[in-house]
Order: sequence, then C-alpha cells, then structure tokens
Amino acid sequence: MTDGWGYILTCYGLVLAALVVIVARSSQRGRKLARQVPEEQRRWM
Amino acid sequence: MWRDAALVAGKDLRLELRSRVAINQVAPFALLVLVLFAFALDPDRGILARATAGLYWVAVLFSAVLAVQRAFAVEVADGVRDGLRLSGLDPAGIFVGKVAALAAQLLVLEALLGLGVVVFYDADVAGMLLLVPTCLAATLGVAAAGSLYGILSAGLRVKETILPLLLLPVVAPVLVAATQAFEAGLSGPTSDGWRWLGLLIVFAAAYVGLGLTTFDLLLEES
Amino acid sequence: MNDSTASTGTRVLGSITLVGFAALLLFGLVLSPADAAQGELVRMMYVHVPTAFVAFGAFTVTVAASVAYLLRRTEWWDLVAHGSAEIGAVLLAATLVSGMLWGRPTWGVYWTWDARLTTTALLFVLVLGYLAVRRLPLDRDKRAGLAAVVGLLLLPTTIVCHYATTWWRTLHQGPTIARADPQIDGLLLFTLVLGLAVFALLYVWMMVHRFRVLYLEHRVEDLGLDTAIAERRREASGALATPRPATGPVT
Amino acid sequence: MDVTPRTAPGSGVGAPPAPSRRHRGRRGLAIGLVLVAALGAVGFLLIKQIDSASLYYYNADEAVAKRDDLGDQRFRIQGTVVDERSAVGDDRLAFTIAFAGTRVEVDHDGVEPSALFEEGMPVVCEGRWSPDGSRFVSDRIEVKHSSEYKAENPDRVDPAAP
Repeated sequence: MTDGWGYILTCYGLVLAALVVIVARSSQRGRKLARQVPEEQRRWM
Repeated sequence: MWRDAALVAGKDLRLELRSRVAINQVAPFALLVLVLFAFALDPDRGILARATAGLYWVAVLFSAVLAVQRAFAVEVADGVRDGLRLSGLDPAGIFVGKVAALAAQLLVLEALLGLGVVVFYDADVAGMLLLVPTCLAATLGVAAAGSLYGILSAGLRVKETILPLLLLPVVAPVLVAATQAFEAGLSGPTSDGWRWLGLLIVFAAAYVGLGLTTFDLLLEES
Repeated sequence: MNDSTASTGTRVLGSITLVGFAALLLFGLVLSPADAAQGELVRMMYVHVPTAFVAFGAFTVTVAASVAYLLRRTEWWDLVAHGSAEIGAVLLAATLVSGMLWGRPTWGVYWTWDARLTTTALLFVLVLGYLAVRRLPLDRDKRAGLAAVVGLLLLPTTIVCHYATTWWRTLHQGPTIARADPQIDGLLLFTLVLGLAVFALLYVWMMVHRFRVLYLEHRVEDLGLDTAIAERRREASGALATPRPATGPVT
Repeated sequence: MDVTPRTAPGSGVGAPPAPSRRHRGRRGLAIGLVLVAALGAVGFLLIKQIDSASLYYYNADEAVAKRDDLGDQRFRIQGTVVDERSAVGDDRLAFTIAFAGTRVEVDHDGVEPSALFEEGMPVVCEGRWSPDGSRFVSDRIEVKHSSEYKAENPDRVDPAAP
C-alpha cells in the first residue's frame, strides 16, 4: 500500500503553519493599531 | 448614443492617425513577441507549428494591454476625462466609441500578426471562414473588457502594473477559446471550432452588455 | 484596557476553533481509516476539500458585500468584502498546496491543466488582483468603489470553478458529498464534515478579527488626517496670526 | 481640501454622495445586475452545450472512432487499466486500457506514474496514435481517481495486529 506520510505531513504542516503565521501577524497588527485608537471607537470591548 | 459613439471613436482614430503610436510602437512590439517566441522554440520546428495559434493570441493579448493603456492615457492627459464626463455625452456612447476605436486598431494589428505568423511560422491559413469570425468576436471581447478595466485603472499612479494584473486573468477565457478555434481553423476538424466561436460571442456580448450598463458608474468612480 | 481586536465572543469562538483543530488532527491523522484505493493519502482530503468549500463561500460573501456596498455605500460592507477576500485567498492557497501534494502521489503529477485546476488558478489570480486594487494609494471611497466593481467578477469564476468537474471532463474527480448518494464511508465522511465545520468556524473567527483590524486601520488613517489638519491649522494660525489676523472675511 | 474641523472624530467616514448621483448609480446598477443575470443564464446554457468541445480527454471508444480525424495529433485518452503487464525494458510500460468495451493497447515511454497505477484504475494517457494506428504511444500518464472513498477492509489490516 502507498505510504504517503511524507506528503501528508508536509500538507498538514504547511497549511497549519501558514494559518498560524497569518493569525499571529493579524492579531499583532490589531494590537498595534488598537493602542493608537481611543477606546470609545473600539466598540467591541 | 450612436452619434456620441461615432464622435468618440472618430476622435480616437484621428488621434491615432496623427500620432501613429499603435503603428509605430505597438505593432512592432507584437511582431517582436512573435520573433522572440520563434527564437525560444526554434530548435524544435514541430513545437512552433503546433503552438502557432496559442502564440498568436498571446502576442495579441500583450499588445492589447498596451493599446488599452494608450487609449486611456489619452483621456487622462490634461483632464480630458473630466471634460468627457461633463460634456453631456451618453456614457454608453462613450463606451461604444472607445470599444469601436480599440477594436479597429486591434483588428489591424491582428491582420499584421497573421501575416507575421504565415511568414515566420509557416502557418497554413485554410479555414478562413472560421478564422475571420473568431478574430472579430475575440477582438470585440478583448476591446470591451479592456475598455472597462482601462477606465478603472486610468489615472491611477500604478496603472502600468495594475492593468495587466486585472485584465489578463479576465481575458484568459478569450485566449483559451480563440486558440482552440484557431487550432481547429488551421488544421483539425472544424466542428469543434464553431462551438468555441460561440463561447467567444457570449464573452463579447457579456462584456459589451456590462459596459453599456455600468460605464456611467465607472466613469464617476474612477 | 483591552488593547487587541479580541472580545469575549471571539475568545470563546477562538477556543472552540482551536479545540476543533485538535479534533480534526486527531481524526484526520489517527482515528479515520485509510482509503481502500489511495491508502493514507486520503487524509489530505480533510484539509483540501474544507478549505476549498470555505474559500468559495468567502468569495461569495465578498461578492454579496460588494453588491451591498454599491447599493448602500457604507463602510461596513466595504470592510466585510475586503476581509472575506483576504481570508478566502489564504484558504484557496491552502487548497492549491494540499491539492498539489495530493496530486503527485495519486495522479502522478503535481499539476495539470484540466478545467477544475485551470479555473482555480484563474480564481486565485483574480483574487490577487482584487487585493492589489485594495492596496492602491487612493482616496478611500474611490478605492472602495473600484474594489467593489472588480470584486463582482469573482462570482462567475467561483461558480464555474465549483461546477467545472460536473460540466466538463476533468482529471479532478467529481463531487463526493454534495450529491444525492454520497460515495463515502462513515468515519471518512464524519472526518470530512468535521473538517468543514472547523474551517467554517475558523473563517468566522478570522473574519471578525480581520474586520476589526481593517476598521482600526481606517480609524488610524482618520486620526492621522485629523492630526495633520490640526497641525497645519496651528502652523497657519501661528505664522499668519500677526501679519493677517482676520483670515476669514478677507478672501 | 476640506479643512473644516469635524464635530466627532468617528463621523467623518466620507461624506455621503449627493442624492441625485446616488440615485442614478443605483438605477444603473439594478439594470446591470439584471443584465448580468440574464447573460449568466445564456452563458450557462452555452457552457452546457459546449462541454463536448472542451475535452480534456477522449474516452478510449471515442478515440478509436475518431482515429482518422486525429491523425498524428496529440491528445489525451481515458480508460481503465485492464491488463497491466510488467515493465518491458528500462523505463517502458506496455498495458491495455478499456472503456465501454473498446480496448486500446498503450505503449508508455516512462515508469509507473504513481503507486496507484494498477489494474482496475482509470488512467488518462497523453500522446498520439502510432503511425499505423494500432497502438497508442504515450509519454505521460495520470491516474484518474474516482470520487468514491471506502475504508480499507479491516480484514486486510488486521493481520499486522497481534
């Protein structure tokens, strides 16, 4: 039977790593911007 | 509307006749592309013959991007676009005029490129009955889509890069269908070719329709 | 106090998504059985199919929001369209990568130009173009209008891409679960549905955050403009106060 | 530039467009949407009609029927592997594919594309008819996977367990 674990782990690894990087960068940017905006304009708190 | 269209088209064509940008710059560029393809693929004559249809249309699309940029650069200089907007001309008429002028230039270009393909690539133009309508439909589609995106990107500082990025994916179906129709016209059985021609006509109709109805919006938006 | 784009709601949602991903890894990599024909390789389907589905959904949201923006001209719809397209682009990239890694051992090739793969590539390029329009240095309202018009084009491409395997002969296999008699066994189906749910949750969660980040970007822009204007006014009044006290009525 | 101070920092999200322009835009857009929908429908019908023209591959029986038309053109052929013979020589394969009762013998210049290549799997081969038309000469094989997924038979897996 095919043993494609190399492909499988690469696939899962790449996708998850990309998602983690993007989420991390986005939330970092959110933090940076949030500090510059007065609180009354951040209505979700 | 038709009078406005004729006015705009006449203006564009007169501009071209006097400045000769398309003839002196765009057409040589298109031929250069053809020659470069020949340099790159020459070692295997077979490839060049097989890829003739595709290379032809790639050359046409590249030149079309230049032609579109030129057609709308003309409108941006000296605020002509604002004048156009305020002139009271029917926006749909302006659109039809731009498309007609652009299509006329592209058709001349395609005839020239066709000659180039026959000379350089040794192509055999047998199925004229299919090739000519394919050229007409594809040109109309490219001109209509090009005018829509031309007006969108005209006046932007980054128009040289944004226009190809937006326009080329959109006209990719034209490339596929026109290439297939051409291949059918140049060699194989032509029954498939007519169906691809149908797709080209639908594409052209969709973009002309879209332009007629939304050009006023785009003119104000950009 | 809270200097981030998170709120109680998104924290709960994010936690659920995280747990969901752990479950997906568990089911996808360990608990679900290998497929009779393709063996272990089937595990890549649990990433590939959900990302594709959710990406298509994201682009549909972008198109709907673009239409709504053109009708209403509100910042809210503009931000929804923008955020959704961003997340959709990321998910579609994941679809392409997982699909290629699956294609090599199964089909024997990473890529082929059949209708499904071609339209997917086209869709990806269109989205990149859309996001490029989003970065144009323009007046905000103008950019939003342009992007909304460009965004409309995602709809036909998404539809064609989705139905490509049904309309044309492709190397890519046809629909598996979106049909009357799913040809898929129990635990495989469950894992696939779990994947769909997890990625849909991820989409919603990321969407809320992206929306807030984009909203903050606009506010910071506004603040920058306000400060700049205030500074210019201060400069003007400071420099011109003595030679020309009454600026208003003269001109 | 408009330098009048804003009353509230948050309210300056672009002034609403003038009502007349907004109205015109909305009408144009409505027409546009209707038109796009109508054209979409026409396009849909056309695509349904065109599908046989945009072939990624010919099935084995169609390729045999169109053998004269195809000549020495390159195309793709699809069929199920029915008779997988072992590799003949280095880097060459010979096997038979079948579709709808028509069998085609294939000469492939290369090795097995993937481990899934075996009897009973549908494959797409790229190449052309041999000059005499008796065989299909291929240089690229893609294994076409069906949309069916079944768990591996537990009986086959179990022997590994204690």
